Amino acid sequence: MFEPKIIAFLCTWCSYTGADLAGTSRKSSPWNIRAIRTPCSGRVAPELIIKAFSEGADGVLVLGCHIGECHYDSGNHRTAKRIPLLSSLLTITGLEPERLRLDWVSASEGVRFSQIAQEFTETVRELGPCKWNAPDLFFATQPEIVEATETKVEVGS
Amino acid sequence: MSNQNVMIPTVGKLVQVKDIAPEVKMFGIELTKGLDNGNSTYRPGQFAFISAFGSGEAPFGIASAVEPGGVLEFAVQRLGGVTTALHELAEGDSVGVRGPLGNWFPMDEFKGHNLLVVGGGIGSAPLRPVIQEVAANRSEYGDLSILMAARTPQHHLFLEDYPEWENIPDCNLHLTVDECDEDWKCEVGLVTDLLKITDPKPKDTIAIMCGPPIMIYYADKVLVEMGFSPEERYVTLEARMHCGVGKCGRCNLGETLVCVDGPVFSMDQVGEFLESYL
Amino acid sequence: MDFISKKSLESWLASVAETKKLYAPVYTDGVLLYQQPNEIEDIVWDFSRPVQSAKEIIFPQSEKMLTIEKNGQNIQIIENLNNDISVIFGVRSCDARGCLVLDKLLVEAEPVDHYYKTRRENTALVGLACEEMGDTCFCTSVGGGPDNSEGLDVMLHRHQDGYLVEIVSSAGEELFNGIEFDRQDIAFNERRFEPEFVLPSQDLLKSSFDSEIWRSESERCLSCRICAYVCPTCRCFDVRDEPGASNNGTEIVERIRGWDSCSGEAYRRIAGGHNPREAKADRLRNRIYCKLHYTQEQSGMMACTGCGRCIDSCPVNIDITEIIGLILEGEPG
Amino acid sequence: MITKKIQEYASSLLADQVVDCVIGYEVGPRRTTRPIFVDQQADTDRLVWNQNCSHNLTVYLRQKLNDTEGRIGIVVKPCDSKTINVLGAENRIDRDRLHIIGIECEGILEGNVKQNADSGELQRRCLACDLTEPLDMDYMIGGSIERKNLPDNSTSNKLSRWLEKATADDRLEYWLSEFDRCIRCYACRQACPLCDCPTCLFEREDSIWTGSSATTKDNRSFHLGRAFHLAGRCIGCGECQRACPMDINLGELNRVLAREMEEQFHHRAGYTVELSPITTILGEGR
Repeated sequence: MFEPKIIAFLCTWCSYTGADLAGTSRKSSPWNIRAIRTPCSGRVAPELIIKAFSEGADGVLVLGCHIGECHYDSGNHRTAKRIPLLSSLLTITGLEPERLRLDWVSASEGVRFSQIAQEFTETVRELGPCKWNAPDLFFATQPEIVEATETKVEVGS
Repeated sequence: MSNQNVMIPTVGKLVQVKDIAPEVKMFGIELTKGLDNGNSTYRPGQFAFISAFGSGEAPFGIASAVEPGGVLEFAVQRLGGVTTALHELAEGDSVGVRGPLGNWFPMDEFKGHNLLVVGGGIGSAPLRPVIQEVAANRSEYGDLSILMAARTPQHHLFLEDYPEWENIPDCNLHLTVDECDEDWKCEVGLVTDLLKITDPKPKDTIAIMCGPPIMIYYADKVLVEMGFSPEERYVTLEARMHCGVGKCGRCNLGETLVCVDGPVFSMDQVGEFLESYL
Repeated sequence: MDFISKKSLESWLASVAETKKLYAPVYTDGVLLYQQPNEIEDIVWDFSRPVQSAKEIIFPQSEKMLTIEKNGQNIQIIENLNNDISVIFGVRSCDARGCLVLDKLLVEAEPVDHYYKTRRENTALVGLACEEMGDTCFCTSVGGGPDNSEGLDVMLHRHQDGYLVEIVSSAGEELFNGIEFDRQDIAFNERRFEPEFVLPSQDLLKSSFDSEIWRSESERCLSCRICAYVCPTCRCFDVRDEPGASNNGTEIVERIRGWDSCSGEAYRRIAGGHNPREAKADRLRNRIYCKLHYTQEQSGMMACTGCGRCIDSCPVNIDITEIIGLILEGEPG
Repeated sequence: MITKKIQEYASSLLADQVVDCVIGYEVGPRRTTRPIFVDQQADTDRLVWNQNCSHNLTVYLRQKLNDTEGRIGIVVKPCDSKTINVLGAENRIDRDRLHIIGIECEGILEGNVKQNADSGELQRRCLACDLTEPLDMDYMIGGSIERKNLPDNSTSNKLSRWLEKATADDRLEYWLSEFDRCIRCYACRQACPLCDCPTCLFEREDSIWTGSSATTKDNRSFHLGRAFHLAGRCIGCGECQRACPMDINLGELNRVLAREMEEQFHHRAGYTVELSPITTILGEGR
C-alpha cells in the first residue's frame, strides 16, 4: 500500500499541544505525519508549503488555533486567507487541491487532531504519489507536451 | 598549477578562536601541509577564501605574519551569512581554505624607507602582518608610524598588540576613535584629523592604507596634500568576489581585477578609479 | 569545399546523437533555444539566432562545482566535473567568437577554470553561416562576420539544397571522418560585408568615462539581468553553498556557481551593505566598458561579438549600438 | 493629437517648475517605443503617445522620488493609475510629490517591444479594461473614451480556458515546461512596479526556501512565491510577461490570483487606495 509523506505545520500554542494530547490519551495518529512546530500558523509562509511539496511531500497539513483564539490575536486570520489563495495557485499549476489542508485544532482537541490526521492521510493515500516533485518525469517527453498543449488549446476554445 | 582545480578548498582546523572586538573574532587556522596551495608561505597583504561548509566562502585578508607550520590568523567581523556561520564555529572545527591569493606588499622595496601605516576598523587587519614584519626585521626599515582609527576604543582590533607595538624602537603609535568614554587617553576624531595632527613628512616615506573605502578616499586626499607621490601611497582594496583567481569577474576596478592584480595597489595604479570604488 | 545535402546532414546528425549529446536550435512554446532535440526533424534550420547563445551549454547557468560531505568534523570534498561529450549544431559565428573570448578569460589566463575547460574540450561546435544579417546584428562592426569560422570546429555554408562543409579543426575533421560527401571541390566564395559602423577608439572610450550619457541612457534601465544572461561572452558568476539531502547523519552541501550580472543592483554590494556601484549609471557604464574596453585590455579580445541579443531582449530598449553612437558623437573635434 | 498635448503640457510643467522631471514615452532610433525622462524643456519634443506605450512607467517612481527633491510628472494610462493607488496604500510613495498626466487610451497593441513586428491585436488586458480615465490624476489629456466590451479571442485567453479545464497532470506538464525555460534574469521582478523589496526573499544569501539555481524546481518556487507576494496587489499591467525573454506565461498566475481575490475577498487591486486584504485581519462576518 502507498504510504504518503505528510508534512504537518502545527501551531505551538494549540494544535501541537493537541497532537501531544492525542498521543498521551492514546489516540492513534498515522505515522505518515511529520510534524513541524511553528510559533503560529501565521508563520507558515507560502514558501514553506511550496518547499515542502518541492522536497517530496505528498500532502501538507496546516493546523492553527480556532479563529478568535490566536495567541497573537490575528496570526491565524492571515493563515485563513493565505491558504485558500495559495491552494488555488497551486491547483492551477498542477497540484490536486486536496493535498493541502487547513484546519483548526485547539490544545484540548486531541481527538479532533487524531481524526483530522487520519482523514487527511486517507485522502492523500487515495490520491497516490504526488507528481509535483517529479520534473525529470516530464523532461524526457517535453517536445510532445508542447504539441499536446497546442492541440488542447484548440479543443478548449 | 594548471592541473589543480583552484576552486577546491583544503580542509583546515581551527586552533584558535578569540573575541577581539565587538562582533569581531580572530580565527587561527593550523597551517598544515597543503593549506598553502603549494606556495611557500603567506605574505603580508595576501588573502584567502575561508569556507564555512554549508554557508559558503568569503575572502579575508591574512592578519598575521605566517611562517610555514605556523598559524594563519584572520579577523572576521560578523556581517553576512558566511561570517555569521564562521562565528558559530569553535576551536577544533573544520573550515575550508583557498589561498594564498592575490599580490602582497613589496616589503623588499619598502626596506630602507620610513613607513606610515594607516588603518581603520576591521580594515586594519591586513596591516598587522606588515607591522609584525617590520618589528621582526627592525634594522632594515626606517621609522614606523602607525595610525589606527576605530569607532570606539573597543573596536580597535589589536588592543592587545598595542603595548608591544609601542615598544618597537623608532615607532610611533597614534590612535583615534569616533566616540569614547573618559578613560580614553588618545585622540577623538577621524583618521584624517589624526594625519593632520601627526603631520608625517613624505620624504623617504611609504604610506600604506587599509580600511573602509570612504576612509581610504579621504585619507588619500590628505596624503596628496602633504606631498606624497602616487608611488608612495599604497592601499589594499576589498571588493565582493567569488573566486579570487580572476574568473568570476566581479571585483573589477576598470580593467584591473582586485583579486589577481591586487588587493595591494599603489595609487599610480588605481588612483583614477578610487572614486568609483566609493 | 565538400558539399553535403541537407538530407545527408540530417542522417549524420542522427548518427551523432547516438553517441554524443547533440544540441541544436529547437522551438519550445515558440522560444528558440539550443536543446537536445527529440527528433532530428525538430531541428530548426532557418533562424536568425536562438534567444540564448551557445554559452548556455559550455558555461551552464547553474553548475554544481563541489559536493561537500560533512560528518561531524570529517569533511569530504568531491569535485563535480561534467564529462559529457557534446556537439552543438547550428552555432552562429558570433557565438563561436564568444567562446573564444571565454577561452581567453577562463582557460588561457592562469589559473584554468577546470569546469569550463572540461566542457569546452568535450564540446564540438558545428557552425551554420548566417545567410543574412538580422535587424540588430552588427558582427561585421566588431571584427566578425556571418561567414567567419573562427572558434568553430566545422562551418556549414548554405549552397543550393545543401551545405558546403568547411572543416576548421581536427575535432571537426574527426566528426566528419568517414562521411561520404555528395559532391566535392566546389568553389566557395566568402561573402564580403562592410562594417555597419566604426567603433570608438580605446582612447575615446577612456575619455568618455565621465560622460553624461551613462546617466541619461541608464535612467530607464530596470536593473534586470537579461543583457548579461543572453550575452555570449558574459561570464560573471556567483558561488553559493546550498543544502542537499542529508544521508544517515552525513550532511550534504552543494557548492553551486551560477551566472550573475553586473547590471543587478546587489552585484557589488558587500556584506555590511556598502555598494560601490549603487547607481544604475555606474552599472551600465561598467557593462559597456567591459564589452568594449576592459576585456580588450585584459585579454586582447573585445567582449562584444555583435550578436545583438541584448538589444533584442532588453525590455526597455537599451541599445549598445546607440550608446556607441553617442560615444562617437562626444568625440572632440 | 495626444502627443502634441503631452509635449505642450510637459513643457509648461517644466517651465513653471511645477515638476523636476516628466516620465513619459519616446520612440527610439530603432522605432521602438520606450520610457524617457525629460528634465529640460528642450527635450519635451521627444515625448510621444502611441499604441505601443506598453511600459508601466510607475516602476520608476520610487527611485526617481528618492533621487530628486521636487515633484515628478508622470504620463499615466488609465490602467497604470491603479498601481499608484496600490503604492499609495502601501505608503511607498508620496502622492503629493506626483503630478499625474492622465492619458486617454484606446488600448495597447500586442508584441510591440521585442523587435518582432506587432500583430495589430490589442493586448489581452486592454480587451478586458473597464477604465475610461485614470482613477487619480492631476491633468487629463484627451477625453474619457467610451469602453466597448470587446470579445477576447486571444490565444492567451484560449490557453487560460484550457488550463481551467485541464487535469492536474496536464497543468503540471504545462507549467513545468514553462518554468523550465526560466533563466532567473529577474526581469519579471525588476519590471514590476510593486515588486521592490530592498533584498528579494528569493535572492537572500541565507534563503533556504528557494535555491538560486535555474533548475525547474527552484524556478517554479520563485515564480509561485513571487505571484503570491503580489496577490491582491497586482493590477495586471502584464509587464512581467512582456519583459520575460523566455516568454513564460507569468500573467496567468497573476490572473488566477486576481480572480480568487475577487471571488474570495471582493477585492480588485488598485481600484481604491486600499491594502490587499491578505495583509489585513478578517473582516466582520468572515
